[in-house]
Amino acid sequence: MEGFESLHSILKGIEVRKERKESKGELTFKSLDLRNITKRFPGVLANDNISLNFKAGEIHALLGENGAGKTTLMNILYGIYHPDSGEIYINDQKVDIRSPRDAIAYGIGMVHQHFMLVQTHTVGENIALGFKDSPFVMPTREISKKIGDFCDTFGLKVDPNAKIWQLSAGEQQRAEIIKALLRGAKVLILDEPTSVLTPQEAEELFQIFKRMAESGNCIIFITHKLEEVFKISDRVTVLRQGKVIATTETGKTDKATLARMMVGRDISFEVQKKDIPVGEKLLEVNNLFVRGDMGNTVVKNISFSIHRNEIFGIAGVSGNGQRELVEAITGLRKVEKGTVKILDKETQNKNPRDIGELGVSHIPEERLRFGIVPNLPVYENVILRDYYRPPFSGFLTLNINYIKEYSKEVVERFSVMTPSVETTVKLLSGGNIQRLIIGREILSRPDVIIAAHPTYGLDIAATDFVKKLLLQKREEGSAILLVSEDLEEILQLSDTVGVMFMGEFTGIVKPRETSMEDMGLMMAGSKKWA
Amino acid sequence: MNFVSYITSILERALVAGTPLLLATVGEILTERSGIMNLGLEGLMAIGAVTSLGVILGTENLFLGVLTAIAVGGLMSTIHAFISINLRGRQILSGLAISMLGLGLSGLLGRRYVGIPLPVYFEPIKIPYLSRIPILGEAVFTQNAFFYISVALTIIIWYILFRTKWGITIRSVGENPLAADALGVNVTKVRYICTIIGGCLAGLAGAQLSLGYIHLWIEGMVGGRGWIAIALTIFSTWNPLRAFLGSYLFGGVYALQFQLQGIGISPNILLMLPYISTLVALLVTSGATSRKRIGAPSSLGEPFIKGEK
Amino acid sequence: MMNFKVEKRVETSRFLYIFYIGALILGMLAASLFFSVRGINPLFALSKIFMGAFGSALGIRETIAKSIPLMLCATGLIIAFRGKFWNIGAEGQLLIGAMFATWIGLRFGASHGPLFVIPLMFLSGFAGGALWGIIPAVLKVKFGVNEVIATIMLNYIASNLIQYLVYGPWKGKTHYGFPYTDDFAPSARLPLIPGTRIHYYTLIIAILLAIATYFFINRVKYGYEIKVTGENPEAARYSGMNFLKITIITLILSGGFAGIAGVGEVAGIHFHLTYPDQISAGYGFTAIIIAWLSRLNPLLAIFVSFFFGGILVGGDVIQTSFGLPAATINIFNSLILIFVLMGTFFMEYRVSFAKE
Amino acid sequence: TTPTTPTPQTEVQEKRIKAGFIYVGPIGDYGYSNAHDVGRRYVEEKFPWLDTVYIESVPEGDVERYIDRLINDEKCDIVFTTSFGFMDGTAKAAKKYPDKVFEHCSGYVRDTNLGTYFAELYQMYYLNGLMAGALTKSNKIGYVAAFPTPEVVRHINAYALGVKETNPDAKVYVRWLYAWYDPAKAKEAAESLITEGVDALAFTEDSTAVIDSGEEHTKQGKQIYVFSHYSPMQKFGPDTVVSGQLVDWGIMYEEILRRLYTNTWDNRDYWWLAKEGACDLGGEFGVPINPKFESELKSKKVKDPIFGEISVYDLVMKRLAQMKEPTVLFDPFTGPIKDQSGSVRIKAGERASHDLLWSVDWFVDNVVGEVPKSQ
Ligand SMILES: Nc1ncnc2c1ncn2[C@@H]1O[C@H](COP(=O)(O)OP(=O)(O)OP(=O)(O)O)[C@@H](O)[C@H]1O
Ligand SMILES: Nc1ncnc2c1ncn2[C@@H]1O[C@H](COP(=O)(O)OP(=O)(O)OP(=O)(O)O)[C@@H](O)[C@H]1O
Ligand SMILES: [Mg+2]
Ligand SMILES: [Mg+2]
Repeated sequence: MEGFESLHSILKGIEVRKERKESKGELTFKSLDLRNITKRFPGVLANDNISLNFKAGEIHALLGENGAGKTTLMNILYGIYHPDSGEIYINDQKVDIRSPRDAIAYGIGMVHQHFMLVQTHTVGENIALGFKDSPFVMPTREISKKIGDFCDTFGLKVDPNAKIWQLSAGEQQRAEIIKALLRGAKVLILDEPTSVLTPQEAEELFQIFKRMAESGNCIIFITHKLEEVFKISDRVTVLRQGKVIATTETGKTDKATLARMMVGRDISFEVQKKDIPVGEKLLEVNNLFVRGDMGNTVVKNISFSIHRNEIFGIAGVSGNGQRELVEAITGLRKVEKGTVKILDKETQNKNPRDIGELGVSHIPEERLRFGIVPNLPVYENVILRDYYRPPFSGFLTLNINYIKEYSKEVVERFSVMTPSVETTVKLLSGGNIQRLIIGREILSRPDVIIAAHPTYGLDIAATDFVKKLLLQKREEGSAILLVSEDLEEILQLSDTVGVMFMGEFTGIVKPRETSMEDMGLMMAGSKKWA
Repeated sequence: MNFVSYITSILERALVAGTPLLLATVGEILTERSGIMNLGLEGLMAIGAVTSLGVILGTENLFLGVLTAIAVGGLMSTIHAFISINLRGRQILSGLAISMLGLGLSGLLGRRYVGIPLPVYFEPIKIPYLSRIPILGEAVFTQNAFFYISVALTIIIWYILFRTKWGITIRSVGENPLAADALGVNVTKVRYICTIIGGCLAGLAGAQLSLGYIHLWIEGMVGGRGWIAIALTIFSTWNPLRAFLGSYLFGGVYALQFQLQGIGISPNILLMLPYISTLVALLVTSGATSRKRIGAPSSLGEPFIKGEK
Repeated sequence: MMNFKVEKRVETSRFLYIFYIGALILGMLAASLFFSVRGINPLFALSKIFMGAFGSALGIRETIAKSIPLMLCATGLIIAFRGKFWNIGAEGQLLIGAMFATWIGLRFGASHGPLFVIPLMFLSGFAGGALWGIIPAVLKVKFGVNEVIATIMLNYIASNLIQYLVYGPWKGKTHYGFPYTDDFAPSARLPLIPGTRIHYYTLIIAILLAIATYFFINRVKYGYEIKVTGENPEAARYSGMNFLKITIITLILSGGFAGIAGVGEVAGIHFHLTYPDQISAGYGFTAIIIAWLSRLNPLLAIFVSFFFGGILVGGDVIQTSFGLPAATINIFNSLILIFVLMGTFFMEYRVSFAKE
Repeated sequence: TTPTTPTPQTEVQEKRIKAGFIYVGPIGDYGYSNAHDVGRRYVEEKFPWLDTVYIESVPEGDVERYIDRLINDEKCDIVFTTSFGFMDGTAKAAKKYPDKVFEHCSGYVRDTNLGTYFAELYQMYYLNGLMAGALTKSNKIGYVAAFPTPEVVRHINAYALGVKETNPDAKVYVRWLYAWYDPAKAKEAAESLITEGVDALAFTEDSTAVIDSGEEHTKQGKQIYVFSHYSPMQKFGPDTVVSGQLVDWGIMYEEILRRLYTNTWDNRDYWWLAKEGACDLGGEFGVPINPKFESELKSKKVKDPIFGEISVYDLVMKRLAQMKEPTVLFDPFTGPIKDQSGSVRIKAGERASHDLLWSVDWFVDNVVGEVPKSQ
């Protein structure tokens, strides 16, 4: 039990600390080996007899579909999970990593897939947490200085006194990275660190990785973006269904091979977008103003419209009002001023249900927060938006049998990997949760689709699936609002793009007529376009 | 009636009646800052009151009495810690259970002591010079040891929480145990320590009731103070310094109910006053805190489960 | 070195209730250990308690009478707890229900027949409890006020309110200035099963409500809404559920049921309103344990209420035969709760020992 | 409960009686239930043929069930129920068990096998009032009152009548606690009265909290005069307790049980006062007035229409003696007595009837405060 575990780790901690003292002379890190790691979760074999080797001085990419077991493996390495069997060796010495404390003591650092930040604390406080070399009293003062120095040397920008919740996702990601880097890890694990960074920010980060690797550290880097793999990694390992498929030198492989290894079949990266004329206007936003959580206006005078057979993309670094815009359109947030018209009906400040009834589906940005009820089974999540109406329920009662049948259909059509529809949703992997939400939404209200970051955190197959689905819906006559930070995705899918900066559109453009560079500038707010 | 003496008296009574609230509230703040909600204060205070009194009736040693109350409070809250931390039980229920257990045990143990006045208790200490300052000095510097101790403890705990590394650790554990764990903090240990210290303080608050305030034991003596302390925890927005304000305000309300009877306000309304004002206080703070994002520690009441989704 | 491994169970098997029942039994044994402090054999003490409650016609009759308010309060609490609304206020809701019913009983009892008065008393009692439930619901949803504290404070306020009434404006003419309202006229009294104190109308209502609640929370749309709002209010908002409305309905039912329990106590047991400690012997609190022990299943709550009614009744022997104070029953209840919380852990988690 | 071991007797089966006592509160308090239990222990000690059993903290609505237990399981021959709220239950039980005897304290319902009994204190409060009026320097006198029941109102009135007699200028200030037993409230109420300028206090609350307050202030140099309540409490405030009221239920239980034993029991109503010895003056048995205050009371003289100029000390003693006479020579509730509005409630020369005292809901004219009114 927890208590015994902790007792154990206290004892262990003493040993480790001793070891650390002894090794103060700095044992140089040479290699790290995972041998025959197996980890089983109720119902899934997350890691199946995995053996892997990481070397000093390399950047090692880990690839794999959603649910392949990447995060689990890294969590084991970092001491968050304990493997059912298998061993870890550092410099060919067997080590026992039972908690992050042990891992840290061995010089392992980790940037987690989901931010491990205390939202209400400042960046400084987050970094001071558990940080050995800070004074007992007023630790943040010292830390702030360190952060400043660090930022100067590496060219990362973060205000140590800002509270985390005030930061954009990208800034939070930077804070996470600084947290790990400041600790001077010799093995640094990064679990999808670039998914919320702008291309420029990602580039800066890669430079840091390179420098770290050059000075003899090891970087383990998980991503779903193949370009990044080729850009910086020395070696790449592909996992599928908990097993290692292969480890190769990056230079000796190519995108298609890696993709095939990940998915087990060939994938085309081409998305076929047909030219079709747009239909009638379905969604119209006029001079919209919306307030944010802090009470200040974060959406300022936004106007646009979307027609049938049209995808309208909103590009921009997150935190520039996109979330509030989407929430205002879907009825989750009050509109301060302006109108939203759906199918010619004014819908601002209407209830999400009334808006949904008009045929508006919403794939929310924060899927765990809004999109599902984690503790309820799959089938009860499938009806989250429709439970109240026939055929899901009668006048008073729910039609459980019908609901289950319908859920099975959703699960099948959208290839949600789940043991059954009775499985608690929180046990599904992120990608599968996303498939479930998309399936639920699109199936029952296809007229207007509001998709916020629909491919966030999805593997290539799933991303491919979502993109194709959106295009298919476009052809079938849906009007789609697509919000994404992935510029490439926006340009690939949208017919029209609005670029948002500080709550305003810095431009509404056609993707074909605009270069990536110009878009980047608009996203940074430096250029106004008519 | 002399207006100055009236004010002095109300102030003085407010501090006396507010001290047990302060002690319990600050303990609960510490506990909740680490993410554990201990609703057992009512019972912990009761058991603290009765054990300290029992020891004193036996030994006439005040120090031993206080120590016993602290130890028993800590011990009982360990049960709560075990259920909520190790067994991931519902903290609300576990807290209620502790509350009932404390009330039950104190009733059983205290039966022999009911109504027996104490031979020795904590007498007011007049601080030289300071106690002669009109109104404020007369009220503040003529209190018994519990008052001075509670003030010191409150400031110390505030300092630890907001100015030291421990504070960052405790608050992080309460906000995001996963993050703290990932940085090598022993979440279980931190939560145990905070819960136990919180229990100790509730025990001490109980000792104040029987040794420093009422000087005897009867069943039901705690009279809802444990619950008010929990409300004050929220009212203080989990900040010990604000607990001063809340505790003395409520101490004042408690004392004031009888002062106000004198001017003809219905005693029934006055008797409801502490409870109504608790609701009003919560109403006011809850609105304000949710706007300013100084609400409850985010993981309050949630078990931390390593490696579980 | 021994290692513990704790894993969440995926399978749910009825077999796991073994842990639950085991915990229950252990809890009672632990509680009865307190008797050995007094030199009483704990098993003997337990058997005395159970004989006291279930061993005689007299005991069973009393046990049933006691289980009526418990069942109603527990059923109401189950609804609230399913929505994660921590209603600790059944006690106050019961009192206000009793107060409303008393008003009807005094006002119409003498002038109208039972066919009119009795249903009206039940309705008004329900309304009173519901009103006392709506307050914390609104405070929570509209103003973010913590419901645990709000309901506890409302218990105190309800109790003071009753006290005010029975010592003041409602003080009866026939009780020589003692804090009782006048006694209800016969048409405002619930019929009893002859020779007992079982006001069977309330009993029937309690059982029917428990059954109805079972269907309500498992089959009816509202039940689903309560679950979703409880589990994830944000998702409820996203789905367009009206959080305020659902919470209020939840608390109308939760408080209303407790209010009905209050009607039973004044119209079936006391026949007048008097000070609060007499109207309810902590039923609202005991019901929290019952709701939990029933694993929020109202059908189970019927039986668990009976069991706890028995503990309350059998608990007399703690005093009469063993000379322990009445507060001892609190120890009993709390230890049962503590052990059941422990048992729940073993139901939900698999603990295995691994040798390394 | 320790049942007395019967002395082994080989000859005739000696007649034994088992008495059950049902208390409304815990016996450990310094007040009501405790006083009854002192009485129970007294008779158990006294009569070798008596066994007793008691139950404390009984909720009033549940009394029937407890009576059932006492009769069926504990085989009691007589059951004493000691709270007004037990009345209905006791009456029902009396019907149910016609061959057992019941005694209900403080009620008014009687039956062939159900009697009533009560020890009444108002005379003592009156005597306390005499002393309070004499001792006060501020002419403000306080009363910390539990609940506005007729019993408490009666006591406040008696106390105020005493005050009026020795100090017509003094007023009696009342604070309601709405609790029989809440030392914290009692303490704060006492403190609030003291802040208001009161320097003499009587109370009905079952703890020593008021005395505690008085003692603390007295120690700090501000003399407060307190009158202890129900049980001997003088030892907890030797510098502050002047006198008080004492109850002796033991002699009532003795009387009732002896009658039962000798088959002379009847369902009479015992309403016992000083004359019968059910109550007495003092903060300690045998000490009617704390010697510490004797001289002060002796030096204070008042004019009495009958006794002429007389020290308050002597007046108190004389009145006490008068009230203990077989035919009571003096009763505090002798007219003319006016209520707060000035209307005469008891005409000159008349003594208040039992029924008037039993249901009094108004204050005499020198009381400041209000009795909650029923509508
Ligand atoms: N704590 C847990 N309890 C139960 N199942 C889990 C847990 N953590 C992960 N899983 C399951 O284990 C499998 C591997 O999950 P993991 O998070 O390692 O995948 P991943 O490769 O990181 O996927 P993604 O790309 O979506 O992040 C998935 O099926 C997931 O649902
Ligand atoms: N002292 C307190 N401080 C803050 N909140 C409190 C306190 N006491 C009770 N609460 C309330 O308890 C409720 C939350 O309880 P809690 O989160 O423990 O429920 P839970 O059943 O554990 O939920 P979940 O299953 O989602 O974990 C909230 O409404 C919270 O406001
Ligand atoms: Mg992952
Ligand atoms: Mg929770």
